[in-house]
Amino acid sequence: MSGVETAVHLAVILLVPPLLLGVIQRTKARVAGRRGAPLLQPYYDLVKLARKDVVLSRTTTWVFVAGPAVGVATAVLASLLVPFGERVAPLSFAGDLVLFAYLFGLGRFFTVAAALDTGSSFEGMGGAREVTFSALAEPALFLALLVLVTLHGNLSLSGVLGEDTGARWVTAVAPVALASMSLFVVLLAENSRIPFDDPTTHLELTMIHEVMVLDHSGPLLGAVLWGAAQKLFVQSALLARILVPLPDGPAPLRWACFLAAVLALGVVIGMVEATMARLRLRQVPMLLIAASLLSAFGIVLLVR
Amino acid sequence: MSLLLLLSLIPLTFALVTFATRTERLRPWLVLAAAGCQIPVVGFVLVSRERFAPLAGSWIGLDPLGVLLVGYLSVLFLCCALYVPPYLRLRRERPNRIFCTMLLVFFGMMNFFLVSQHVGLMWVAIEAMTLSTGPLLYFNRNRRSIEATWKYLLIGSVGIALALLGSFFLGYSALYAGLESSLMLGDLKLHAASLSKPWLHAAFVLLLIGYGTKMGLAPMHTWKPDAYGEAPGLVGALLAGGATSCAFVGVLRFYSICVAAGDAAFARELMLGFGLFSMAVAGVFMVRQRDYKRMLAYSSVEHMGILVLGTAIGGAGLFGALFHVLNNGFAKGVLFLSAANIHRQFDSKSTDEVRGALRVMPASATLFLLGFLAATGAPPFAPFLSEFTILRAAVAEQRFGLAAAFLALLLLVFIGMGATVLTVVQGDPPPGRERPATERVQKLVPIVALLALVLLLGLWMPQPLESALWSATAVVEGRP
Amino acid sequence: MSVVLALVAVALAGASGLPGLVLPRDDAAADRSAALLLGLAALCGAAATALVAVAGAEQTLALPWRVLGERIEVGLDGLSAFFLLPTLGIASVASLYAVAYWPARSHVRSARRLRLAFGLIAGGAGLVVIARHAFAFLAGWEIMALAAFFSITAEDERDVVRRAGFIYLACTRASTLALFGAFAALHSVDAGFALRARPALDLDTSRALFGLAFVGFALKAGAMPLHLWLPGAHATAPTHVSAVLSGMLLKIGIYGIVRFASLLPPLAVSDGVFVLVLGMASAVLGVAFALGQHELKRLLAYHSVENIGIILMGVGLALLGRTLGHPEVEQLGLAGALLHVWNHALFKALLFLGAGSVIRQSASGEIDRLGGLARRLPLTALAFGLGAVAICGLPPLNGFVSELLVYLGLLRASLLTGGALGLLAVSGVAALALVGGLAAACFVKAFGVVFLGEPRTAAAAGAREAPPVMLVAMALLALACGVLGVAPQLAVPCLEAAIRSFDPGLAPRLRDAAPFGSISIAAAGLLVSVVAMAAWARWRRLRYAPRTVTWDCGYAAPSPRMQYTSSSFAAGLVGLFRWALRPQLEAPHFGAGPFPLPAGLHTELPDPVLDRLTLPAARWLVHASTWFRWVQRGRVHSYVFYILVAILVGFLAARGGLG
Amino acid sequence: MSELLNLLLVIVLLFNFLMLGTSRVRAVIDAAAAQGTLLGVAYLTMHGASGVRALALGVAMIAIKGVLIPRILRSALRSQGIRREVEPFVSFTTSLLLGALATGLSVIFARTLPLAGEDANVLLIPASLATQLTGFIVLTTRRKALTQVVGYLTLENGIFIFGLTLVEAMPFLVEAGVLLDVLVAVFVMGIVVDHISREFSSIDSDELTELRE
Repeated sequence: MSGVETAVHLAVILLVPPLLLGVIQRTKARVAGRRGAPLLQPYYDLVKLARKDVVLSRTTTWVFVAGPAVGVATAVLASLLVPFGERVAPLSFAGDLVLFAYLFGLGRFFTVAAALDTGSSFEGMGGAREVTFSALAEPALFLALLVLVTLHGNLSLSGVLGEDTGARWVTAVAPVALASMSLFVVLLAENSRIPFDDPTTHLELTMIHEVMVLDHSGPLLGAVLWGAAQKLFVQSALLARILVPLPDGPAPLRWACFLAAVLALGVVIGMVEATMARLRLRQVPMLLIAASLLSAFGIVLLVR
Repeated sequence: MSLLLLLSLIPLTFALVTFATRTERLRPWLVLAAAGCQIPVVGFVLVSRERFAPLAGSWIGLDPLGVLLVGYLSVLFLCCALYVPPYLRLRRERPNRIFCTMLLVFFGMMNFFLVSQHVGLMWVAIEAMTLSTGPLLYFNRNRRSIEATWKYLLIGSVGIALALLGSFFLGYSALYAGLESSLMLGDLKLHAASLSKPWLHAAFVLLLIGYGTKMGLAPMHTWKPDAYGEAPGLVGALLAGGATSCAFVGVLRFYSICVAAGDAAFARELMLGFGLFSMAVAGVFMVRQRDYKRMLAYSSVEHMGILVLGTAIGGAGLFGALFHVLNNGFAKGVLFLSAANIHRQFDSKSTDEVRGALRVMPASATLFLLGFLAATGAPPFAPFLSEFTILRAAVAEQRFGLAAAFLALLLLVFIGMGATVLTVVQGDPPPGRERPATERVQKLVPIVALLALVLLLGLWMPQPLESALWSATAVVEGRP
Repeated sequence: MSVVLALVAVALAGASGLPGLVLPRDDAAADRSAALLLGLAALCGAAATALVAVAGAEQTLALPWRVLGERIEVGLDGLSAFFLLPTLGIASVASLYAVAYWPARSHVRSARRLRLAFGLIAGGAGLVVIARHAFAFLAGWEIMALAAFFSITAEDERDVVRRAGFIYLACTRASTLALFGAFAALHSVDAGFALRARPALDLDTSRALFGLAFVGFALKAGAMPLHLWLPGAHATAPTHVSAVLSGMLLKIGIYGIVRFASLLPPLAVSDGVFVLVLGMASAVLGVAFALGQHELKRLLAYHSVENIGIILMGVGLALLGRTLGHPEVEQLGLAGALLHVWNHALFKALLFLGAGSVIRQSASGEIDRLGGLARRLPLTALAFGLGAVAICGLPPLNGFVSELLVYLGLLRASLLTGGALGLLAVSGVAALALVGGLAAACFVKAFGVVFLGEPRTAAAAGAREAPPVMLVAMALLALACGVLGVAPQLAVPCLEAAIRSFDPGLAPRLRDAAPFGSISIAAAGLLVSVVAMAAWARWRRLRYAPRTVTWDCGYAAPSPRMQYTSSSFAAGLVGLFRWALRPQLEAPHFGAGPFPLPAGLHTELPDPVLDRLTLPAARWLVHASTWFRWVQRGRVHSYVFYILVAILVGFLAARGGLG
Repeated sequence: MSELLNLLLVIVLLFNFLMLGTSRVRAVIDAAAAQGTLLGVAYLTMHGASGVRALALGVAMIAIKGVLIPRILRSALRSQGIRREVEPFVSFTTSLLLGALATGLSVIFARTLPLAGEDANVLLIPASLATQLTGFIVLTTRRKALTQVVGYLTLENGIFIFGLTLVEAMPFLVEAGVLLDVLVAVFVMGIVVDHISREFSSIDSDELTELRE
């Protein structure tokens, strides 16, 4: 790992995630037969929001501000654990996958707390849904990562997402496929994508993530969107590294390959969003538990 | 040897003097004086105990069991005697001549029992003990106390009668074997091996039931809740700590004959059965017990069960049982005397009317609570050590089922007793009784002394006491 | 030296209530002197722990005290020292808190008694930890247990308190009796009461011994099916006592399990599996039950069950590792369990103290009657928030470190063993992940509903910040949480000393096995971003940002009662665990007709072991025992008849001889 | 010698039946008194020749069991003004049958016992057992407290019969002490019965059931 690559890594996590959102939205529009917003629309939104003033609810405290900020901080920190284009992530140690999951937990804790800080029943409802689904998503995420851990005999993300990923596809296709499916479900659930949530809905009662940030405005709302995009990007990166083994070439090639893979995953997400309908809320847990079971099955296949 | 008779003669003399005394206020102090005079004599006897060891052909003597119990009894009686003057000062409406006299007679008879080395003499002493306690129970002179006295006398006498029959059987077992007929304990143990087994067995059954009635083993315990419930707390303490312990000594003496006869197995099984049954009965009747004095009676039943259980296990178990005699007696003293204070204050024995004692009389209630903890074997109080010793003896003998049953019953008893005790001491006092009582120091000193004894024995056992316990164990089990 | 220090510390702690006995009942000096003595005790204990961590070797001291001919010894090794520190530390912080929380002036009835008992809890627990002989151990154990009983029932005029106290008392006696059995069995092995290793013991005996001891200790620790006393006692005790119960008393149960295991040779695989599975069940069900609670302290109590479960998972791993010969699993499991003992002591005490200050300042512990307290008790809110983050195991606080160690142990175990054991370890990981998610849900609910939003009652609206002493006590704990979270290396010497005394054959190398450095980096990164965030907020002058109402979806008259309540918040998750929790739901009835009647929703979450199993069984037993009462119905005739029957039975029993 | 003893014992047994069959309390007391006297006589016939000590004891026995104790009981009876035992728990006929059964069983059971020398030939052991059982029957079936005292006395008498086999083993003092104890026991019980009748206005002991669970 070189200093340059760490800098690139930081630059990518700070700058690229909105592009992924743009790709997804564009894909959705295209599938629906619309032309869609420009790819860079999320960036425009962020800049616009950053320039606005903040208006706060009278009820709120520092927690309300902490929510979006922690969201960004944890997403960036979590990204440092995942190897993007490099071979080894900037921060890598045995058990870093636990930190990976728990960082998102921390972000969620503060997002939900910020929602409750407003005293609005809608935002409380959104928070309740968020924690309910994420409590189920957490084991699914862990089990999916455990498939990789078992497969590689290594306890760090950089270790399980190393060069031999491709080889593993050959030797243990079924477990890896199962884990990938499971991770994909977790990715959709954690990032409030269809079929779990609809980021474009306009009815508070049906929202999950969006309803929690109703009261955030200006730069705070910008931070929320930015952090959410980063989270999506990091988790997509994780999945992309599993699905698409990096070529054994020079650094620029690897990075390009990685970015292409992530954006391609964005296209897939967009396709899913465009073609699927939202699940009813009470079916969500079923799907998450099913995702856990997929990974568990993968582990059973490996351990036997 | 005649000095031994002094042990019972001192109290009896004082009893005479007390009976002859005309001043009501003097008599309680005479009781205390008797207890005080007894102490140096007991001290001397204990120090030079070898001189008083039972000789062949002598009716009285001080065997190791007697050594243990005589010392214990004098301490217990002293503590109870300390309680007599403040108690009777509160009961000025009652003439106390009979009460004080009989207290001393009772004490004298207990000592006489302990030094007797003749089966018949033991019987005479224990029957006299029973009879002398009748008036003590009837001190309150109301319907309930007369009923209790009646039941106590009748059941006690029937039990004692059976003990007499057992004593005769014991004699007959010698006679049948063609030995020179004798009811001397020494002779019986000497020739134990040649005693007629069937008669010996039958004798032991009857003696165990007879003396067990006095101990209050279930199912012969039926007099106990009534008597302890209606007697003044002081008498309850002496009965539960003194009379029952003497009866237990009786059982041990007959058991030691069985051991000497090489035929202890059946006696052990029998005691095991009675022990467990007593503990179980006590536990069952303690659950939801509203009357806290009756509860103490059942606790006594339980502890008698523990005593015979320990004896049945043998070895360290017997050691524990003997130790438990002391611990139980002192702990019961704490409980009965503090319960008496509470009873006096609230004028009721029922938990329906007695609540929040900690608020009204903090000292007595605290002592009652601590006494409960001590009696149920909470470390570091001494009953813990004795019960634990019995338990580990059971485990060492590989009797795991027995150990488990023992523990389960202890838990049952603790829960049952705890519910009642806590109802009494905790919470708010019933309406009209909230005013804090003035607690007289004289009525607390004896209780504190007893509690201190229980705690002290749990933390540190004097070497002489330990050797006395071991030699008593050895004598009962016929080991040198 | 160290053992003498420890002994002094224990004595100081035990005697901390004594000055109050001679001072007037309402004298605040009594509280201060107790806090001072306990503080001194904690300092002595800390010094002793430090000495052990540096010097390592075990020190024993034979006391001039003999019981039944046995010489009583005390000693201090790594394990003892490791538990001694939180025992005295938490007690001293809680007693500091009590100076303002339970002042003698306003609790004349109970203050003296409570102060005495409180010191005795710490003293008794300290004696347990340093005891090297069964009698001293049991004496300390019972002193601790009974003192805890008296502390729990400080407000014995309340029915619920007496009830909870009695259930506790029954349970603690059951556990003591189980320990009697265990020590009796230990004695039967080699006629010794000393707590020393018995490496030559055969497997069956060891297992039996461990089983007995485990029942006793787990009952005290409150592992899942044996937790029945825990929620009630924690909820009704004075809050600083709850903090000590949860922070320290439960841990003594864990100490017992670890100590007993260390005395025995390696147990069977199934024992480790059993402890691990019990820990998993305890963790998952504990947090699930916590979710459905309405009362802040009861909620915290169920979280103790959960955290004890996590600790037991670590212990189970350590046992498995020792049996299977995987030193890495052993040391990771044990280190995780032990560190979680410290951590849970810190953050749970912090949470309880926070809850206490909420209860004191707003006169209610009902979550749904609170709200908006962060604006009224800002420092308490900060402390409670930190505690909540820590207990959820979230970085950068201490809970994360110990959970990570347990995770690592599980992961290593799954890699090293494979097969059924590997799957078990994997399910352990999943369980821990689920627990993490549920705990976060539960605490975001507790924190959010209590401290955020609008106050739901007038009392909550009028609440003010807690007195400084209480805040200082909380700050101490919060600081410790932070320090252990950012620099867990500080605990390594103590941990390694403890692991060495658990298994002398193991040379622990925790720094290699666990990524403490990286944890520090990550935590530091988070801290930096917190600082950056605060700087940004200041720069943007967010404090002076224009204020308006919360978005109300167009409904013009919102009231605080319309906020999402804790019950509604948890309803989804409780619904998911309906099969295990079996909540009792009183559904709202709106009535027929065009105009709905006033209606309410009421949910109740009865404890499965206590309310559904133990109490009905106890009621049945009481009923059955009253049936026996007819035996003693006052007729002297029947009493004589019983004697006759006894004779017959006696003769029948002795028939062999008679015939 | 043993024929005389047997005759005495048969009479003792007959008094047992009288005690069980009559409803008059006075008659029950008399029967117990007669039994006591007969025991004294039996004692004298067995051991009277062996010395002054035995003679004195025999006389004392007759005096206490045959005269003093019955006198106490009779005076108690007079002061209470009762005459009959009404409605025992078990009817008189049934008690008689029970008594007969007990006697029969005693005789059969005594056969199976290992007895020394001449004891096997005399009725000593069966009579003892039967009398004890009679005492138990009275104790457990009669309502009046006074009758129960007599039951106790009968039990004691039965035990005394057994004691006749063992005179050598019992020192004089002990024997006297036993007698004295029995006397005092009955005396104390008499006092208690007296107090009961004052407190309860009857001596039906099944009224004495206030103390119960």
